[in-house]
Amino acid sequence: MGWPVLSIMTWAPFASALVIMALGRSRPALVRWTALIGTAVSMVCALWLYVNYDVATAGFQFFEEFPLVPSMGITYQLAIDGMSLLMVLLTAIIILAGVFASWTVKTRDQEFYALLLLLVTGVFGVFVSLDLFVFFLFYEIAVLPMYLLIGIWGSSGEVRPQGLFGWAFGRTGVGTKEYAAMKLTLYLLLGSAFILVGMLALYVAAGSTSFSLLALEAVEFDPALQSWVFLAFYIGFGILAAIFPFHTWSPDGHASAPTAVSMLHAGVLMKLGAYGVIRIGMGLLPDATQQWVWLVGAIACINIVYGALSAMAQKDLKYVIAYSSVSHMGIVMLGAATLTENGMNGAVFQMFAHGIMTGLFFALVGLVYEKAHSREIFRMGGFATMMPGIAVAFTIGGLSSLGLPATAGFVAEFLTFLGAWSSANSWWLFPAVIGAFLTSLYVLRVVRAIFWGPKSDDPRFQELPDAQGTEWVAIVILVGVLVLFGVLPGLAITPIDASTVPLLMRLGGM
Amino acid sequence: MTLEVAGFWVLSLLLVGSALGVVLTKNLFHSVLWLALALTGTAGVFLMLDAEFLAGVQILLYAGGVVTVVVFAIVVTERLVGTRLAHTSRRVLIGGGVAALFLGIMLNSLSRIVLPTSRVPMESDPTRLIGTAVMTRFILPFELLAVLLLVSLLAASYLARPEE
Amino acid sequence: MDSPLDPLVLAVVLAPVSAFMLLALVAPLRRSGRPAAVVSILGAATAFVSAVLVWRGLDAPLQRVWTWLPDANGALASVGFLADEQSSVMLLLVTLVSLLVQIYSLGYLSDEPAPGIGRYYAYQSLFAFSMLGLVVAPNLVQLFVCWELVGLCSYLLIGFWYRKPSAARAAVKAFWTTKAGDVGLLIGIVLLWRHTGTFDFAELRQLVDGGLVGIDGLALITFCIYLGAAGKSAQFPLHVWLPDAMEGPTPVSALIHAATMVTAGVYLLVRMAFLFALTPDVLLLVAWVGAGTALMAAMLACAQNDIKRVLAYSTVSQLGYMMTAIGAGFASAGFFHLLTHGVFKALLFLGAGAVIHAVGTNDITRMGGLARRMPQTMVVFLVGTLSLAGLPLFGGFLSKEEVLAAVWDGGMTGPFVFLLVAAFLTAFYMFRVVFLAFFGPETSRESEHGGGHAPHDAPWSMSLPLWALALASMAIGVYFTFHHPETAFEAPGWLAPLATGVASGGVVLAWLTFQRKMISAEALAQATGPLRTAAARGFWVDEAFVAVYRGMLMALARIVGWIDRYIVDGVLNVVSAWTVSGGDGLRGIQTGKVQDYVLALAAGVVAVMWWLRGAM
Amino acid sequence: MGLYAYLSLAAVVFSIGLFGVMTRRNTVGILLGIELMLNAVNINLVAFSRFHGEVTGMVLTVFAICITVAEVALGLSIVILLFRTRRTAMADHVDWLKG
Repeated sequence: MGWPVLSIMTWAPFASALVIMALGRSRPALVRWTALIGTAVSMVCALWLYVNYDVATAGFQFFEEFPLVPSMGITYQLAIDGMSLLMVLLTAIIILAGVFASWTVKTRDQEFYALLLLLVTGVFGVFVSLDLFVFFLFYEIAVLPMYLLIGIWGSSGEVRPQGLFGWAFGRTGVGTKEYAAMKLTLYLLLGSAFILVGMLALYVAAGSTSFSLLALEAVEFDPALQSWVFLAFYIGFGILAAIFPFHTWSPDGHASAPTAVSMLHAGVLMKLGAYGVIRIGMGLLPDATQQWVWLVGAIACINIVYGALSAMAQKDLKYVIAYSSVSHMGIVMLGAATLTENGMNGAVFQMFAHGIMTGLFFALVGLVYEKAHSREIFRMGGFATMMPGIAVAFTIGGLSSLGLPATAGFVAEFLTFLGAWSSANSWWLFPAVIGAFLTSLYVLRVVRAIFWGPKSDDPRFQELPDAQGTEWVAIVILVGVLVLFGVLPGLAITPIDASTVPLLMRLGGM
Repeated sequence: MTLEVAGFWVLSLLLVGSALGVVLTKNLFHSVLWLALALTGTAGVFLMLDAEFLAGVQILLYAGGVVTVVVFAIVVTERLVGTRLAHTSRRVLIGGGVAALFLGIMLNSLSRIVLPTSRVPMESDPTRLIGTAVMTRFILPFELLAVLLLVSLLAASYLARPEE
Repeated sequence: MDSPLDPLVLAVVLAPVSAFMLLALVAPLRRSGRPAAVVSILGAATAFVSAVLVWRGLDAPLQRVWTWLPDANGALASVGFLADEQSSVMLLLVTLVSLLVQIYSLGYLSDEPAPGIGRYYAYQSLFAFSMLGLVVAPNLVQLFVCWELVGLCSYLLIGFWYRKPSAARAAVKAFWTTKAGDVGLLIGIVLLWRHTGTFDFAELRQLVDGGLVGIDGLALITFCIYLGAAGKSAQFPLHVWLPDAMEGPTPVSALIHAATMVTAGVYLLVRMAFLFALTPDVLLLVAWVGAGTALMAAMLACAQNDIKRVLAYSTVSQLGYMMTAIGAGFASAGFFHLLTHGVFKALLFLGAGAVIHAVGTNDITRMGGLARRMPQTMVVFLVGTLSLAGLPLFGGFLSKEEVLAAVWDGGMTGPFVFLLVAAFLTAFYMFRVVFLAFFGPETSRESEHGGGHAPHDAPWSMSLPLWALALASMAIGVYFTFHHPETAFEAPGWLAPLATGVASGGVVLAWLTFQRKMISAEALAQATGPLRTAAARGFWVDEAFVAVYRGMLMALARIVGWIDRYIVDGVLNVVSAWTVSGGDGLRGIQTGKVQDYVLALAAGVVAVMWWLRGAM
Repeated sequence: MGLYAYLSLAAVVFSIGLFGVMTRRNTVGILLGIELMLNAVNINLVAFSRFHGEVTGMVLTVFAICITVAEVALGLSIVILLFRTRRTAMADHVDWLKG
């Protein structure tokens, strides 16, 4: 084999982070261009992988192996299949857009970019590593920088402690960025603890010889063990995928995080959770999957409807988007829980579509906030006259979010619906469809209130600029991808199908 | 009671008494003087243990150098503050209790193990032995010690430098 | 390509989308205004010419599909086209109206700034593409995709003047209401796929013909599909969005909310008629709701003073006619009415647009005597009105009669009576508009439009489409008055005179009331009493929706939002707060004083040694 | 006199030094206590060394004394610094690490 493309893709952002830390002191241009080059390398690698991935052969491809701790069976083993291929592509797109979207970061830009790129290395690593130990290392790398990124560059919201348990909110400091950062990190670390326990349990049960996913896949685990390990994985990864009732870190975290971090976190990191549940939880534990899908699906339904209703009740723009993520991640989990080809394809496609869409949303919200310094939906109004570009992009994002055809959101939801009705629990279809309808209510309400309604009287919002320069690049990339994959879903479904069908065969679903 | 035993008891009483003086007196300056006495007593103990060189070092460096430095520091700081330094004690009972317990357990432990009662003769004069050991086996720590002293000297003068 | 017609069908669909892409992607062109309009019109013209050629040349159904959504077995869903008798004639209608409306808009929107015009034509092209894609859709997935896209275009075009709060609100309302129906359609499609394993119309038809489709559960599926159609085609109670949709520019109302998009629901049911035939219960529901809608909307139309809202309610009413015919089991009659209605309703809307453009108001009570000022407009509007009223020799005569015949033949006496009353009311309210606006005394008015010059006939770009549609309407009327098409049902001999008589009755009543003033309008209003009050308020359907939205949905959302913040997150925060308090309590032992730390250290050593005392 | 006597003496001196460290309020006083404790350790080292006829302990004592000198010098300079910044020599008043 030639170039270790997966490694290059994974470590290119890390390398640029090192360069930035070494040379970037008070050289903002260098910082940005280095970051751009690093992510562009990843993007090129991801595209190369996409083009060269052999759909006909399916399964894992582009293997790279390098023993790390041979005595414990820890190997630096990388490979991707269709599902991770798409996730890798998503990550590359989002971070590329994210680098453009944070072009205007002013405080401590050097550290900001370095941490962002470090985080991306972690995300890439999770998607490409087959060794559970390495997977977990990358997972932690992906989670931890978030604390600093939110705590330092975040913005404090306008939630004030009050009402029931008000004393508790006052005590924990709800509404501040530090609170959000702490909550997110602690929650995700709690999840990591569950994941670690599950991984070690499987490792030991399989004879303590290998952490490799492929080796573990070949082992038939005891059903009782499978049962609780699956729950551990489900909760552990599920926290990152914002399953009810472990989702409350998401609105606070996403609302407080700076633009690029929200984009990356809601766009990609939440998918790590769903990816983990599907790849590790379902992939390694077929019996437990059959046993627990009812729970996964039921909670996903709660997520969908509950998230949508919560989003409807919000007055803060970022919270709306964050809750819509909770709702949409429900679609992902629901699709996975259907254990049908369509549902699974829909789930993975939704991971991709929602990643792009939410990345777009947060990029735009960031722009609006940067220009108007407000996130209060019902204070703003009539922005379409002043920022038509942002308005149009936001509307497209919103339409994709409510599942309008010709955007990626529709394909994902449609496939999931088909899967839901074909699954063992066909009633899942109805909450899912209702959720999609509720989405149209709150999304259009927000879109109208901010952009298309009459102009606000507030003197702050009289003269606002449209997006400019690099901001356009981020928007255009994301909108383009969203529409491209909505019009030609086969681009994504073909590789996805190559990975979901084998998985479902293992699960006995096909 | 041999002369050795008598000397030991006298030295012990001197050492313990002066040590108590260090920790109990209300006057900081007196404390330092009691310490000088205690260090000298320690030098006596060293002498009893045939370590004449160490006794000399003890008196020169410790009783001479350290005490001087401490006195100097006290004088300087009192000048800085402009008042006498208070030298009171706190939590005497708890501290005394813990110290007494500590002592009790130490003595109890000592009493339960078998310790040599007679001295093994040294190969030659201890001072010579020390010199040889320092220059051969312990040459590296010795040199590092020199560096340490230099560094601490610089550090001390840096920390105590006059205010800008 | 299997058939020489293939590229033509493709051209019909792809010409508008090319225009749209050009306008969407090339921003300078879009902002240039008129050139953008020309691009769009060229696209529509290409589509129209191709549609004519397809219609002329088609002898057998033509289907081509390409994989869109792949799955393990090849294709889950595909895109392509199915050109048959129904879709080709529908293509003709859509491209014709689309082209004429786009030409008309040139004049109508002449005051709009250039970027606005570019945006408008981009939307128009997108709409044309979506609607044509819907018409030729060979399967339900493509149909649904285009279905949603036309809904999107409707949303965008209603909200075209988005700075007007009412327009922005109406746009969202239209989207929400149709989306509610679409939820049903989507569920129906999903269920049908599970039920039959295909989305494809042709395959479905084969299955149905072969008796391979189970009846169990089919009623639910057809009902769900009907929900979608009801939303799109403004059937009670989902009709509320259509009158509000008149906030959009009038040509848009003509194209989308009269001739094409709103008929998509009817078209869907026509396409799926073979399936609906298996579920007579649902058909009965369709008929009753259709008839009820027709009657209710006709009553509502009588109580409106806004010319466009009158037309909007009349559209709702006519859609009810079509639905009733389908419900009676004779989809062809409904489809026929769809086609003629598309032509003359577009004509009426464009005529109304010319009036509004000249007068600057929508209020018919503030018009009057326009016949002298705008004779051409008067003539074409009259043609449209007569067609709508269903008088012989005019466009709507035969189709309306066919609908009535179909309903009668279907044995549905109740709906038949409803429709007959609605026909009377239709003639009445349309002539009310005609008499109030074009005849009668000229009201003194300060024109809000164009700075006080007197209203006059529209420029050529607007009158050309008007005349074209009026002629088409007349041609259809004359042709079909003398050439009865073959139908699957028998029209009783008394029907044509009865229908004509009822319509004439309506005309006469309107004449007496509003022209001769022999019957006082107030007295008439008094006589109908509470019904009229109710009609003026739209039978409170709007209020009911608002109540459901505000009182139930938003309340539920608030409750959930509260629960999320104060219970789900609250419990979490209580646990955290306890942890923090515990830490607070414990931190007292950290005095920061070095002596205390040494003390603790010594005590610790003592404790450890005490613990290990046995070992030492 | 056996080794026991010397070790006991050292233990007593060490405990007294410990007492001083634990109870003195003045930083210089604490330093003096530490000196006592170090002295006790030195006695132990020398005593073991002598009773085993092995010189290493004495060498270590030499080192310990030297290091003690350095420690005293640094400790006192820190005390002076403390005076400068906090105007106090009371360890009681130095509680930046208070929780």
